[in-house]
Amino acid sequence: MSVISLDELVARIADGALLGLPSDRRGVAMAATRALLRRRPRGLRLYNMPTGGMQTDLLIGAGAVAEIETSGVSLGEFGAAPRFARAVTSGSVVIRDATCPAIHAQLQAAEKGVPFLPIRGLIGSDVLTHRADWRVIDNPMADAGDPLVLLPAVTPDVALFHVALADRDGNVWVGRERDLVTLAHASRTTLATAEKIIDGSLYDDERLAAGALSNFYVSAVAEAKHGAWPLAQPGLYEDDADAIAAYASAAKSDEGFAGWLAEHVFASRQAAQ
Amino acid sequence: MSVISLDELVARIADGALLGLPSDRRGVAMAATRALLRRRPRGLRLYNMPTGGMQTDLLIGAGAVAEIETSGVSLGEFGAAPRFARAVTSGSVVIRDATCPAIHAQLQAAEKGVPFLPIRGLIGSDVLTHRADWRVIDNPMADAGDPLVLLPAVTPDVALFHVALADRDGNVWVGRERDLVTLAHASRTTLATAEKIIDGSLYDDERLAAGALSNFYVSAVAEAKHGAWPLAQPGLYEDDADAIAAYASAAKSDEGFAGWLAEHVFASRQAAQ
Amino acid sequence: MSAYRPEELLIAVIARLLAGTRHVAMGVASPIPGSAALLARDQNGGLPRVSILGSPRHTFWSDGGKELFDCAAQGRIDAFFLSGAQIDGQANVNLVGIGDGYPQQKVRFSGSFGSAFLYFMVPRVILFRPDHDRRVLVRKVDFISAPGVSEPGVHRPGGPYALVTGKALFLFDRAKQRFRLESVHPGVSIDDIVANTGFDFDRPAQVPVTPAPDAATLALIRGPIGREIAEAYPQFAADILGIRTAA
Amino acid sequence: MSAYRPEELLIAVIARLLAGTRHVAMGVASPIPGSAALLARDQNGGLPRVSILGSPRHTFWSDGGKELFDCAAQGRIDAFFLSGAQIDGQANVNLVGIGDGYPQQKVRFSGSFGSAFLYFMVPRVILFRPDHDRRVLVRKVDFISAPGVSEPGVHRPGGPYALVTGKALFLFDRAKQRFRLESVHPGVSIDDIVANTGFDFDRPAQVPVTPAPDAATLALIRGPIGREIAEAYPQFAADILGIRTAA
Repeated sequence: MSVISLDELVARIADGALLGLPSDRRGVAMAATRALLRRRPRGLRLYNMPTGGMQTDLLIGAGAVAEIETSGVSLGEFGAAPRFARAVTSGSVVIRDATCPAIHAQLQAAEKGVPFLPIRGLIGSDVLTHRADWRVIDNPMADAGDPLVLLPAVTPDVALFHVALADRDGNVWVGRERDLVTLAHASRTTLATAEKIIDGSLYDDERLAAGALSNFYVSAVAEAKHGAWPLAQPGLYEDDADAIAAYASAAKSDEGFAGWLAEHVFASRQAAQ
Repeated sequence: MSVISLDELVARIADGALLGLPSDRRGVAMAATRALLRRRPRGLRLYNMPTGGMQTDLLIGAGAVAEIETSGVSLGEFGAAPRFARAVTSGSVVIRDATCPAIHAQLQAAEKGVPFLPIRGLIGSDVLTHRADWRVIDNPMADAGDPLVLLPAVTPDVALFHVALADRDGNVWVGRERDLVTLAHASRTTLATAEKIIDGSLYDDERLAAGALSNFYVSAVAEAKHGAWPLAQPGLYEDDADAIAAYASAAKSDEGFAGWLAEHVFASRQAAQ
Repeated sequence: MSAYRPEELLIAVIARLLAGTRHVAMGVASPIPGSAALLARDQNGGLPRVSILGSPRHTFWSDGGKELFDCAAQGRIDAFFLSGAQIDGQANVNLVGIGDGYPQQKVRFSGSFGSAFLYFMVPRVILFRPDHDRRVLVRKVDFISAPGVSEPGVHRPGGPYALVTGKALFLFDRAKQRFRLESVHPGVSIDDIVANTGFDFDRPAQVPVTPAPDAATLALIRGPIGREIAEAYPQFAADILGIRTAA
Repeated sequence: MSAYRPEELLIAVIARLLAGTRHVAMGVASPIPGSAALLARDQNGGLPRVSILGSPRHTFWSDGGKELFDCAAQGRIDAFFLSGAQIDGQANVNLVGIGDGYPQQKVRFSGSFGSAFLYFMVPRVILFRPDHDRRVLVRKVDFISAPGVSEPGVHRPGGPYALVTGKALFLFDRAKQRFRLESVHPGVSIDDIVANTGFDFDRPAQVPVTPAPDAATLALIRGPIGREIAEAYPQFAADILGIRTAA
């Protein structure tokens, strides 16, 4: 019941959902992203934890995104994220620029069920200037004159990510990728793809249990071999550099991006997955 | 260099130190506690994360403790903590009563380097009434009339705990016991005992790495077989119920406690360890 | 009617209070609430999920002790149990000590644990205290570990739902800020309740008798529930439910 | 004097700036700072500890991305690197975009990443940008991702320490809130620096030339450092330092 198909999984992501996503190479559900695009979603609001990359650029380029909160979007050593830059400069996507620890703290506030968390730094940054939802207060625990920033709790509707292992009860193994734990705790629900679904419980082995995230948080899992491709998956495989470079090049133009989409997303289910 | 003897380890705990300690059965360094008592420490300030048990009762009974912050001290199914109760009612130890999530939040504030964290609940509790260091403010992120409590960051001087594994570089494996991670991050430094010191690095195995805590936080490790005895160690062994019951019984009287100390702590190094 | 132990009656009573919940959690040293939650689960098609602190098999938590409290603050726990050295008529709970002059009271107990937080957050907090006498059920507690009621404006999605003792079941009326006697356990008189309760409470003209556990319920308790609870509470399972385990 | 690549000079320059630190961290895509930190470590008896995001071998972090920022806030990181699409004379850094009308600027870059936080927390932030021209080094940035200086009263244990470009080394004077030209790299004239720097800066009467890396330093860079950095940056290690790896 917890393990479903990739198409069933992405059908649970509603148009307009606030979607919590990990950074490139930290468990990005790329196969699920392609499946999601095939159902032509609209109005998604992306919450990058804390940065975005190819997945974000792809979703934006495909016209699926209305808003994005991020600390940065880039293809790393493969260059800028062209669809992202185009959408921001043209105003077709609303951007909420943030900074990495603020992204974490907003999720931690949601995780802890508190309305805000305080954070140091930020004062004097234009990132803060443009955030009406962030507030500078005088530290109530100090005698006087100690300004700091309060960040509101952010609760994604859905966390979506890819992991190495899941069991048939829908528990997933995140290993050292503790950001996925924070993201899942903060979100209303979590959808995960897994490289492999194992028999037995992840909780049977204390070594695996230490890196497990319970089905209490994860509402469904789909198997997706090479589910992060062409991005690296921690501990399993590296970037497919040629494939990412091809994307980076194609995405520089509208035509190139459309061609990439047609070939890698819409052409055929086999090719896409 | 990171791996030292038990006596060297406890020599690093100064009189008057604020000592962060996990709850019973979550990795209590009992062998180190006995070694510590043999050097007759004074004025220790205990910070139970979030509760105390036999270790706390023992340290208090031996006269090593000046202050304690705790959410509760008890021997669990073995009954009340007699030395603790005696010390509190007689006023020989200063107590700061807390509540479990506040204990966690104060450490998380220290971990995050922020002066405070907010917490819900508590308002109307006498726990709050007696805490001059906790402050009720009106939620600055709400329109009006939403009181909540701010808790200050607490930074223990030393975290002391027992783990299943360590490597020769001083990395330790905490597995699912994530409280030990929070405690270590929040504390100025961490001293750990380990059931076993392994060759190679805990970071070589991704499954172990997920439960590893780096020597960046841990300044020294000592090997201590059955280091939590007579308390249970997660995943390794259960309570020695007879030994704990014997303690619970002896500690009810001053004479009984003195006899227990003499036999189990001061009698001989062999017996004690 | 089958013969049953007092503990088995309490397990059945508490299980009924958990109907309709999705997730029930409990602290350490809670064998009767733990058994009741498992019974509720087995009687209600698999829900609630049951989280027992200290039981690897019944704990999904893998992010430290804070995860319980974080879950509660998010509304992810529907029911929880608290006890009290003293409980008063406004459902205030005292886990700290007896007497004036805090902290140097006459008697000191363990401490408030998570009560000062969870009592605010969990919708159905069940107060459970088998002893029913004027020492425990007092007019006013000597120390409020966790208050039964809050001022308007205080964020409080949770609070007291019921009080289960060895003699009776009370439900708490949050609007009236008073307990109402719901039923007395078989063989207990109303006079006994009044004589042994230190606070005023409401009661219907006719106070029902708490239904005794039926044979099917007892079979569940003494069979699968007992074997399951033995993992966390072997002594209780052996002494009370007659479950012998290898360990 | 040995022949060396420009990148090798920069590695040596930055390594000197890290002397005396205990822990140096850097973000993704930082092969030159990464190599410099490893060099500083090898030249200073094992310190600083070097943390490279994205390198399993050089990352002890096991508590998610927040651990880097938590460490910084606690004072557990002594040096960090920032770059900037624009950097101005008050050491303000712009990683967001060029032009007016944010967010619909003429050019959009990735974003501010952790700069708006780490710049406040880490004592020695080294601004590193190989391009040295008036496009990058401007009078006033178009968007302040992270400010170089703060009002009194703002908690700020950290801030700008140095600016390393392909042409020169500047140190930042926090009291004066200005850069001071510390040295020009071999073959670069003062006029070149003035012509290509969009902000005013202080300079001594005689500006020293940046010392070239000696043979021992180059041997370290091209040997053990190169092999070590290849784990995180195989392309850089191959192209620049001549390290061939199996992968």
